[in-house]
Amino acid sequence: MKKLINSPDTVVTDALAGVAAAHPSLAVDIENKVITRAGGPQAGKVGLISGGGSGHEPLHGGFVGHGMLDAACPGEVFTSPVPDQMLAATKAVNGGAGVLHIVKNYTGDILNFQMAAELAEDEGINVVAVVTNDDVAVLDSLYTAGRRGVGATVFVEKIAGALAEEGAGLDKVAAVAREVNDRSRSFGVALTSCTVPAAGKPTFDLADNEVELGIGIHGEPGRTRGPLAPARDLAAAALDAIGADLPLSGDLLVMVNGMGGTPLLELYVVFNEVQRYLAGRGGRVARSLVGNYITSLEMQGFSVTVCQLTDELTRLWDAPVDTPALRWGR
Amino acid sequence: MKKLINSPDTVVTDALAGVAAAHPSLAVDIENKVITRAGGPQAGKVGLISGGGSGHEPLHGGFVGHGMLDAACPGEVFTSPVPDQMLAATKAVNGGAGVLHIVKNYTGDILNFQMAAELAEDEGINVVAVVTNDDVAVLDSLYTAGRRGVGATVFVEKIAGALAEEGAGLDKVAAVAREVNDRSRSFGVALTSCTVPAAGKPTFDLADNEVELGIGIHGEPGRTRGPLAPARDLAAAALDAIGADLPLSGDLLVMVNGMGGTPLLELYVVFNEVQRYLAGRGGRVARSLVGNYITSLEMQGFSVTVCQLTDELTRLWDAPVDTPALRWGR
Amino acid sequence: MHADVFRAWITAAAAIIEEQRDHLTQLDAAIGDADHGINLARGFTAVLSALDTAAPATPGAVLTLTGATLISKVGGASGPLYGMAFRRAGKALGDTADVDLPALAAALEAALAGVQQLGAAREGDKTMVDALAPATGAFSKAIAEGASADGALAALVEAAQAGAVATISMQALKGRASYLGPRSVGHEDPGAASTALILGALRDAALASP
Amino acid sequence: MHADVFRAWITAAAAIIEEQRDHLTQLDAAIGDADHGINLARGFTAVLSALDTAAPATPGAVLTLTGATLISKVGGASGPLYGMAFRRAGKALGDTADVDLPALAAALEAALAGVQQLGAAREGDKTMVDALAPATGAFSKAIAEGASADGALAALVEAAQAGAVATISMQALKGRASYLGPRSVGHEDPGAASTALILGALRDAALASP
Ligand SMILES: Nc1ncnc2c1ncn2[C@@H]1O[C@H](COP(=O)(O)OP(=O)(O)O)[C@@H](O)[C@H]1O
Ligand SMILES: Nc1ncnc2c1ncn2[C@@H]1O[C@H](COP(=O)(O)OP(=O)(O)O)[C@@H](O)[C@H]1O
Ligand SMILES: [Mg+2]
Ligand SMILES: [Mg+2]
Ligand SMILES: [Mg+2]
Ligand SMILES: [Mg+2]
Repeated sequence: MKKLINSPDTVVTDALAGVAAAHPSLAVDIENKVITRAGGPQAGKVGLISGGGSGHEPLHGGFVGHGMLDAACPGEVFTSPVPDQMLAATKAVNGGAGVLHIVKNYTGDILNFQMAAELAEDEGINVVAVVTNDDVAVLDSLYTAGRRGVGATVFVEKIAGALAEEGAGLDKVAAVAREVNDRSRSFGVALTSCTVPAAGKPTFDLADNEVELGIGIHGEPGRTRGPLAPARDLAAAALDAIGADLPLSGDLLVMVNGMGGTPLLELYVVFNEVQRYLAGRGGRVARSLVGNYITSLEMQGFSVTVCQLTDELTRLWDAPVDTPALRWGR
Repeated sequence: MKKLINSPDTVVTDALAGVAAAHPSLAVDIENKVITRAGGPQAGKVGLISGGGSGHEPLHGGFVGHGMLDAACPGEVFTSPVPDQMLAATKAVNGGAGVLHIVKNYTGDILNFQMAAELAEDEGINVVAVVTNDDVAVLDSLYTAGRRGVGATVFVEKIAGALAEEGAGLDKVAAVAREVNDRSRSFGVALTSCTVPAAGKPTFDLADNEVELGIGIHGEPGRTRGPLAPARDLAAAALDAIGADLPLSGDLLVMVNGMGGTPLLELYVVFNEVQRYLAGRGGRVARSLVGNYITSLEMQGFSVTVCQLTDELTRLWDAPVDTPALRWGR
Repeated sequence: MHADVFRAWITAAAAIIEEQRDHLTQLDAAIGDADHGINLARGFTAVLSALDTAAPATPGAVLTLTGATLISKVGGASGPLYGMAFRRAGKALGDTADVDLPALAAALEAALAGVQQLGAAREGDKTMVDALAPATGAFSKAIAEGASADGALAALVEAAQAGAVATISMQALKGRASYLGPRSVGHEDPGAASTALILGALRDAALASP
Repeated sequence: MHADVFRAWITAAAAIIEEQRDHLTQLDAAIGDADHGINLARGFTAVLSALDTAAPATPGAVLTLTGATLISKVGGASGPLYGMAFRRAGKALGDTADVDLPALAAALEAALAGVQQLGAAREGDKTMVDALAPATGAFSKAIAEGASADGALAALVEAAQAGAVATISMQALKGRASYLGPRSVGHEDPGAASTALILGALRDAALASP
């Protein structure tokens, strides 16, 4: 295992110390593993928190700041955080208007956030949880834990964060968060596996000529394995899967996301194929992101997330944001 | 070779088409491989262009925009662009106040930019070239082609771009560019090699327990090979080399740059060690960047770049910038 | 059985989890995300120091603290689930100082109920429930039939181990493994495997007690 | 020798470069950045189509167009250097329609001068100069001593090949390989190797001419 770490046990806290040093706009409680805005809670503003396993950076800590999250709680690598962290974050950002929990749909995240919400309610804090579940690689049926929450989480955090910044109430903020999730779908493709530091070996093996179609962000296997193919075909495979579940016409917000080990050069190649595919089906890329936003350690691969925009969602997407990983308008 | 491409021959132009689709603020001449601001040349403003081999994204195209570059010309992967591209870019950004060529110190880049400058002068355009050479891994002596230009190029493009945006003349802009380069030093460490698409196999081999100390951004071997070590030791090795050539005290602008395949989580671990090392020597990280800014395809590793700030350089660093890869203040 | 037996149980459980850490993680790598052994090892290490510091006096307090610590330290799916299991078991024991077999059986039934209430998994879903449910059932049945402590504890562990092995042929319907659909068949569920280890530690601790 | 001989030279050079593409790239991988073969193959492919389209009438025009195209298409260090070499050679030939051996020798001397003026490399720096300089020297000397075309061209190629091989033991003082310092010793310089190939193609084309 080749990694830039001091030890698998300290990788998350060492990285948090680095985040604290790099971003004066953030307050980092390294011991409790909670990242908040330096300013502290804003009276009357709905607080937004999210959290999940580490190894997906910049998600979620990189999205804490004006116009997006108020706090993030990173767990161990690929392991959801614990209720204590979520409770501490919830208390830290509560400005009296309630707190939104943005939860990716994984059993661990669901259960821990559920416990945290109960504890917060006990302390008189009004909490609403919104679960993201945009990964079409998983069939949403009685036979699974449900679709995974992946790329749409970035869109939800940005757009709900913008509405909260405008002073909207908890119900409205939760509603737009759900709307964004409902209008978004994702699909991921892995070229290589990744190694959890504490595990020391790759989570799975892929042959040199194989790709995993429908990969999860923790290296969970996807729908099928296929042969390594040109970017055009891999992009089409992802969009075929998304299009089977979401109309791809009209104004779209599109993210071509890198899994962490893929060069930006290649992500632009994929984005070009994505926009050509969509254009061919009457879809217009009105807004886009190309880069590493929700990663899986050093995994090579990409995911595509498509969101059907409305004028209101576009307005909120364009609103000023000032976080380490997403910044415009100020 | 596992890459998200259609073919090695089209990777650069396919990526440029993706850049064009993703960034309406840029104008991309795919055939001539020139990226400019959509606005066209600004009368009376010094034009800044840079260029180099592809595979280092976001450098240089990701730094085209308000407050930074006016144009970038990407060559083939790891191969400097040709004079035709540089001439086209120079003409495209000439607003009558002359054009600054920001050239990384590699024989190929130097020779091609030299020819382009001569051609531009023939067309009556005033061109000044500034060469960056901040890589302390190479001894700057009669026995080498001189230190390589690496991370300082990002600082030069940002700070000279800010001064040009304020309306300063070509000589002043060139002077601040040289000043930033003179006050900056870098050192890179590779954990893995990378594969040039057209070559199809890794440029060099590293054993599982080996790292290359002093790696260049094209996979040029460095000073020595060493054993894989904790992030703390690798950061110290980089800073020892930099410190031997540049006093590390006072206000510093520090970049911990990823080589392309290294997770952000690990870059923050390295940044934490870097700031601790500097603090121990009276250096204060006044400004910083942590992420992928000047990469080597999918190589795993990092580089550290340190620049001694002055109040004026800090002011110019903080000035608004609006590019795909660096954005703040607007 | 007094508090020391329950402390011995948790200590033995922590030891076997640490020993089987990589095995459990590899099971999770096959159908999950390669962290189950790491998660539980981290959790039980924290539990041991919590028990040292607080030194709870009753069996119930030992298990309640164990559950609370697992919830606070493990994360993932298994943290809340095992945490809930131990807390419910602890609460079921109340503050009795000396736990007999029927009380222990009732505590394990409460643990199972807690896991199923939180995780909504049924038997056959390829989860820890497939080890815990048959184990508690066999244990209660043996006690009802008047089996000795040895016999009842043997039945508990055999059923847990058989249940864990039985998950190999199941298709996962809950948790991360369910994403695999039919591809989850042929692999043992890591949580079921860890449950069998933890119940094995219970038997060893109980039999070792005077 | 008329224009057709020079076109035949460039055609043969393009063919051998294409054939040796991966070998040249591997030489560059060892002490550079693994693109020399790729760069030259891309350049000579462009040169062939440029010669087809423009169909230059004189030997000088063939070489000048070759140089200009290499400058426009290759990039890297070798693009401007080989481009300059061919342009200077072409200019040296002027518009003579039939080039004799002394004129060819003068053209090669001009090419060498162009490369050294642009790249400032001296013999022994482990660059293409270490193949080109001895080759032009040997060629001129043979002609001065009244050697036949065969003999002079043989001397040209032998000296180029020997010069390329001699770079193996040199430490690079110019170009990317110089970053390696002493570690550059033991590897053949890719540009010296490609120069030997290109001059070999010249001999073949010249000998094949009636
Ligand atoms: N809904 C559920 N009910 C009961 N047990 C579950 C459920 N979901 C997952 N599990 C158990 O949790 C185990 C995985 O635990 P772990 O790997 O630590 O958490 P995560 O899946 O979050 O990484 C599975 O092997 C399974 O036994
Ligand atoms: N200053 C120089 N003078 C002469 N030849 C040079 C010089 N620098 C480099 N070369 C030649 O260029 C070759 C490398 O060419 P190439 O790999 O195509 O360019 P790059 O080094 O930019 O990748 C070297 O092998 C060497 O022969
Ligand atoms: Mg997990
Ligand atoms: Mg090159
Ligand atoms: Mg797991
Ligand atoms: Mg090269």
